[in-house]
Amino acid sequence: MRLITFVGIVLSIFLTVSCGERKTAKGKVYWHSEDGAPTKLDPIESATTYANRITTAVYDTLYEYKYLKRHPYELKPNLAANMPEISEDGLVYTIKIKEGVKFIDDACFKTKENPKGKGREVVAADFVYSLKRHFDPKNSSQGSWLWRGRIVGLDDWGKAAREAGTTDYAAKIKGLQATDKYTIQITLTEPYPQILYTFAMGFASVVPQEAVEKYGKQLTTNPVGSGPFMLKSFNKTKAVLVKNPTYRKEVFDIHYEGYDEEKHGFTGIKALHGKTLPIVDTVIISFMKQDVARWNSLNKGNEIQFGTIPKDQIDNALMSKKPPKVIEKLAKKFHFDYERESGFVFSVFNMTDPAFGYSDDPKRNEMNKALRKAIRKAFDWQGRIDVFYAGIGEPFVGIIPPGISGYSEFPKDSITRDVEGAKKLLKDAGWTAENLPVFEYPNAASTTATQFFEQVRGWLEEIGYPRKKIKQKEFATFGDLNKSMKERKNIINSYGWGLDYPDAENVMQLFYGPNASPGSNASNFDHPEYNELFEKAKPMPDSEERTKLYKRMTEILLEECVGMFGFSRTRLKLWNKNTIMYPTREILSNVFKYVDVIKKDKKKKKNTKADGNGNAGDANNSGDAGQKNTENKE
Amino acid sequence: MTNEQNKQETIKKETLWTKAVRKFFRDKMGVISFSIVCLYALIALGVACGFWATEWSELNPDMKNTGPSADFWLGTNILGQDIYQRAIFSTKTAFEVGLVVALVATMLGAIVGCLSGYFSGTWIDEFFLWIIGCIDCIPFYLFVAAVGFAVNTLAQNLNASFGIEGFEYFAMHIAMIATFWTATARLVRGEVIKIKHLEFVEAAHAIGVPGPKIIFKHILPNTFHILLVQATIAFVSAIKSEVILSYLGLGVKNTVSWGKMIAEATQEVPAGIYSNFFAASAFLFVLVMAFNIFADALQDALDPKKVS
Amino acid sequence: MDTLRYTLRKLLYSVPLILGVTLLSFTLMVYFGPDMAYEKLGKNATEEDIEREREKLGYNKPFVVRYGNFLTSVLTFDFGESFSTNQRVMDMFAETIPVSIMVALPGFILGNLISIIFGLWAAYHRGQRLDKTIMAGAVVGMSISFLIVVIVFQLLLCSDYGLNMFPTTGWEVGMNLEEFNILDYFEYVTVPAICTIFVSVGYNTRFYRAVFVEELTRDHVRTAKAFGCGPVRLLFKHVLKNSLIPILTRIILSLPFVIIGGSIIIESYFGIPGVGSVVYDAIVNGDQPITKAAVVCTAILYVFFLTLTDILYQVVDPRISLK
Amino acid sequence: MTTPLLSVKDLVIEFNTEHGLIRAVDRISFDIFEGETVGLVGESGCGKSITSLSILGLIPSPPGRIGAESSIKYQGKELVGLPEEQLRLMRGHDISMIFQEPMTALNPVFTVGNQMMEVIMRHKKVNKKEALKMAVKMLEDVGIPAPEKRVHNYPHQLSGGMRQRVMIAMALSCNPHLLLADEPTTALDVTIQAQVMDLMGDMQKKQNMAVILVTHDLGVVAEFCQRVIVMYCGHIAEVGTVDQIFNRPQHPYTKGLLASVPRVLEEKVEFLPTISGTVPDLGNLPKGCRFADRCERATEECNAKPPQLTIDEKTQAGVACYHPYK
Repeated sequence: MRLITFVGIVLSIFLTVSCGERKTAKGKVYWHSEDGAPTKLDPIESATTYANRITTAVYDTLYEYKYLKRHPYELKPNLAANMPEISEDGLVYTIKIKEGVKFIDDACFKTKENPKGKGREVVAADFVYSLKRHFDPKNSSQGSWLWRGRIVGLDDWGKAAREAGTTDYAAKIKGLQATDKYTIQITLTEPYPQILYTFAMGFASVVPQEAVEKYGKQLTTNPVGSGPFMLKSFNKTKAVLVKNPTYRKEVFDIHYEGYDEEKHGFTGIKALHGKTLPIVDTVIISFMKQDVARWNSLNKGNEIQFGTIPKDQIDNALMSKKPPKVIEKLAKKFHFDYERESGFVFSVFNMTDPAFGYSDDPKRNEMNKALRKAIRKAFDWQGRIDVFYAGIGEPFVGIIPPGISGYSEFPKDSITRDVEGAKKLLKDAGWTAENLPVFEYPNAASTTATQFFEQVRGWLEEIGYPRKKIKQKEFATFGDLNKSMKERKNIINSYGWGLDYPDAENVMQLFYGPNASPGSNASNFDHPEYNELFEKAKPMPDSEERTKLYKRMTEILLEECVGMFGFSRTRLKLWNKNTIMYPTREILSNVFKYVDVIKKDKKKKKNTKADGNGNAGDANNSGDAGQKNTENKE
Repeated sequence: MTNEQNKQETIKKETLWTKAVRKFFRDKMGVISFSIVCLYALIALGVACGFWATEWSELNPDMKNTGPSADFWLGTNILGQDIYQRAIFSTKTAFEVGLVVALVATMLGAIVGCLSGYFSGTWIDEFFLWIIGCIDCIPFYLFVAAVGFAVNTLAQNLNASFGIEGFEYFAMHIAMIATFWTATARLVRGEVIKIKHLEFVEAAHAIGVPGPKIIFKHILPNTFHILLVQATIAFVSAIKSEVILSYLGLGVKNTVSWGKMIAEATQEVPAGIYSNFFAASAFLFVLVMAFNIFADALQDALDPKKVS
Repeated sequence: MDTLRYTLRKLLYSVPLILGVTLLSFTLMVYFGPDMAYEKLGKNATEEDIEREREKLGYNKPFVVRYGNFLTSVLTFDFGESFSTNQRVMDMFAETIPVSIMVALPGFILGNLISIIFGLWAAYHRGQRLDKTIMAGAVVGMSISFLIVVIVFQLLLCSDYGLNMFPTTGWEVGMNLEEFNILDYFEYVTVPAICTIFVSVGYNTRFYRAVFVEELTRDHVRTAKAFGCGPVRLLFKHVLKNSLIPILTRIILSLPFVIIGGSIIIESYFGIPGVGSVVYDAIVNGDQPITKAAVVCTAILYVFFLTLTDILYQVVDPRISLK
Repeated sequence: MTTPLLSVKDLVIEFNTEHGLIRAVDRISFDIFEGETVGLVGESGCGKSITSLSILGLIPSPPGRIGAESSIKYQGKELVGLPEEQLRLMRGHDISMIFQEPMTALNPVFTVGNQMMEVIMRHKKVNKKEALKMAVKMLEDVGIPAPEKRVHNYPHQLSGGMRQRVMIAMALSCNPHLLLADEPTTALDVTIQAQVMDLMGDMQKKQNMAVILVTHDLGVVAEFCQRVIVMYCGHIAEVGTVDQIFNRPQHPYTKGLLASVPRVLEEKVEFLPTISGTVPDLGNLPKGCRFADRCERATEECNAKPPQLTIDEKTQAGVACYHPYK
């Protein structure tokens, strides 16, 4: 009894205070959520979307994508003054950067002459330095592969440093030079049409040498950049960005960014035309791995303002799936939009595994191929999509997702379930319950992963695979799973590939022989013809000719049955009606600067608090617009 | 050891045990809980023999997340699997985990405790106490996680170098055993130190019975009441820890358990899907509760000091 | 002076314990721990890069050398930087330990207080209906899984389906004096505290009741009663003070775990940036500097609190003197 | 004689055990008068300690309880069924108690002064300072040297005799009318025993209180008591003055008990006679006289029905036996 009384007292006390206000920040605050957390914010190690979003907000990249122009994406200059001058042969890039851009004030700039640590001007040499860092053997770069073997002299510089044991940043590199204070000249070893995309990635952020020297590894929590925001705090669960007061003058031109009334009208972005970026004063990013937590928080109305609809809530949240449309209750509170990911999920066999991949014995080789095909036939894409992706979207044939340059159509048999056909294939190839190899499905421990496994087990059981031979190979973490994959110990790898840049080359390299593990070619597929075609297409820009080559390469993949592909997930995004933005997590990353928040006046807020309905009441004006436009969309 | 002493000892033991049994059966709650535990054990046995819950892994793609029905008594989960069968099947998993952990941990605790107590005051005792102390001052979940991973690594090495497979299946078991045995060892050690000075042990000493024989034939059986209670406690702890470990991704593999079902439920409950949650937590709760009461009753029955 | 000398000697004796803990944890967590080289180098690394990364992380050195390095870091108390975040381990601890303490302590203290009151109450009425009810409640409490408790309370108190009175996750509490706000604190700590209390009360009450029952059978309790002592005074003066030794032992020796271990479940479920989840992630990911530091800190705290209990025994019970 | 200070009638004390309900004390009656010292003797387990505890309402319940028809009247006031709060006011104030083992009977973690002051402050409306003064005074009265220092000692810092003196000081600090002394000297050295008993005698005279001396030591009884109650197996076997009991015992059990005490006066002792047989199990009592099995004078009658104790109003003496010694 006493416990109950006690709890009662505690609750009643907090009932009165629990709806307290967030007073951590002044001015306009946008509260964002992510479903995962970044670990490192040093640009050379910011490999995840989560990290990229922050690094690109605090650092400057030479280029970035236009905010509203998506599918196809379009680059625009960011730190660069304009688009580069490219030589005839496509090998020499000359890039001018904006003059007068300043790094934020930071202790690392403190000198006798500059006792307050005023931020100095960003110069071309800073970019050169930042790129060199990836090749410094002291660093553990995650992005060096983007430029490996591409820029004249850069690899050799790294090699020399490795051999000498010290790194000489002053050493000149032929292919990577600052020809004057504001001009960068890059010379490539061969044409690399995607290189501009890489300069829009967080990896290519411009870092001042002073900061690296001062903070060393601690640069991760002490970023010194010239981007629109500064990092105020960062831990496992939260990052706080505040407006960079010395940020250069940048004005939001919605038409330049690709505004389209039809597509973007409902967001209210029109009102932001001509505003100086960044618009909000503070961005709070909560890293919430728990779907439940994110969902609850979003629904409260006074916590996070953006979130995706988690898998388990989709059935409750949507009134229709084709096209996705949220229920009335949510539509009142939130803007809703959906977007196909720039990437896909797929499963590939490990072609070096003797039981499922290549075999030196030609007969066994054929048998294995039949086995792989049978497994592919057992694979029920619709079932997978229904259970795990809320039944939204369609699988695609081949490896290049629709909407990406280089996409072509193929017959649907590789994504069609055919239990009888699979059984026949097995039987014809000589497989029986006794001689089938053990199928070990690797995954990182999580309930969803186990459900994936159980589903696969169910399918395989249907084609006559004995239950005892279907095993789960569970790794405690993704890291362990990754290691096992890189060491070629898994028989099959199921994962998602998010495109680094919107070009099919980023997909095709996944099966290029020399990229085999520990590279990105997890299937360890090594096919002479494929490799040859890949090399041929490599220097080509997107063109019909290249698409033809890619089509042939995809046919090889399908014929060899390297795996089951593919499906691009649809993300269902909700954002509170008091925020004006057009969120995305694909390709673009420096997007916080375009976000605006409708400030609520104090009195109104109290009222909404009292009726316990979060911000339902204060989105009136934009709310109507939202309603109209959702209708328009249908 | 003479026959005389042997007889005396058996008489003493018998009286303790018969008394315990008599006392136990007068404890109504104890008997009820014991029957529930037995019922669960029967269910588990049936599962192990393949009498029921054989279709726990079967998919029914059209029956996603349904409520209770005639075909699926407790509804289905997201893959359309029968939650009732899964819950029943999990009984086997629970007993397997509980029994393996309880038996091995108690045995290990008993042996170490006996040796430590018998050689109390020597370096052997110091050594064991040192190990126990070291284990006890590492936080439980961290230690379990660490042991779990170490065993996994070891299992991979074993697989790679000796072709031994399936060792990693026991990673969680081993992790729990490694943490649970210390409590038993401490208790047994204390008891052994007490017993050591009793007449029959000293007598055995005097007539030259070798040390190991004294320890395992004369001392160990006299700590049996402690071991029994400790084993029940370890059983309950193992089942309960499995839930947390499953949530943390260190749980059982290739099978289903209440812990896994509850871990699944952590995502479903907020979406208003309760079948997994209720089924697993009800099964779990009843068993743990019954086992707790059973352990209490057992402890009361076996406590020689307790009169009323 | 005596206390000081005693403390020093005790700490000296604890060196083997710390050595043992470090050796054990080193073997388990570091030597057999996960390999981070692949994770650190991203999706498109070369064999050569990985080999170099291994070298940098020290995986290629022999056991003895690696353990030696570990011991050096124990002595200098410098554990370097986290492999996965590059932050200095001690900085991370300095940031997360206060959070963990703030999250865990209210539940810990209240849980123990409530249990002590329940324990006293039940013990005083031993064998009566009240005692049986409390003990039955304790068994029920013990039988519910922590995870279930957390799920249910979060659903009841933090979500749209329930009362929706508290934030679901996070920790928006100022961690320095200027920014600290008690209301914020209550807002974020309440539900975790309630969960902690709920699960701990069952176990604690049983323990405390057993201690108090034992104490209540003592002669001096009968004496106190014979001289007209009422139940409140009897329990809170005579029984409580006399049973302080087991109580203190239990409470103080679990403190190091509260400080370093935090509560992994609470922290991960409520998204609280505490040390528990940091350390757990470190073990899982093979972030060895953190793992090492965590274990060493726990061991040292453990020894410290062990010594502290011995000193407190003396304060609590005049019969005990430090030997 | 006047009305008794304490009048016990048909006292039944039962315990619930795993062997069923056990009557530790079965319908006993006796009276205690002001200022007298009464010895309550018997072998261990005969119910004498329980009886003394029951007077203060200290029977642990459950498992124990006092029978419904029992009556314990103190100065005419019924104590059985009296609310706990009122009983508490009497404990230590009207009726005090001294226990056997002073080491465990005193709380080891508080100073003796603290414990004494607690009692004084509870029953007398005095402040801390005065209470301390009174405690010191009491310690001085019971012959503790340097009382103002001793008052701050913990029990374990005192010798056994001293502790018992403290106990007595505590018991007498509120001038009770009745003192229950439960084997007050059993745990002490022989030399100390005499000192403590003398002290009790002195204090009794000073404060004019009645004392019930629960003991199995007949020597102490002979020396200090006026009357004796002999208990056997939950019954009163015999009641009488010291003179009667020691010189003219009527009950065979009393006789046996006396015979087993060594007499210092006699030159040498050949062997001490013992009472043959064992005390019956309380859970399995004979139907008739409980001593019948061990009694050499037992007859059919003894085994059929327990003999009743009849107390002579005038002499306050009586015996429960069909065949008493004359």
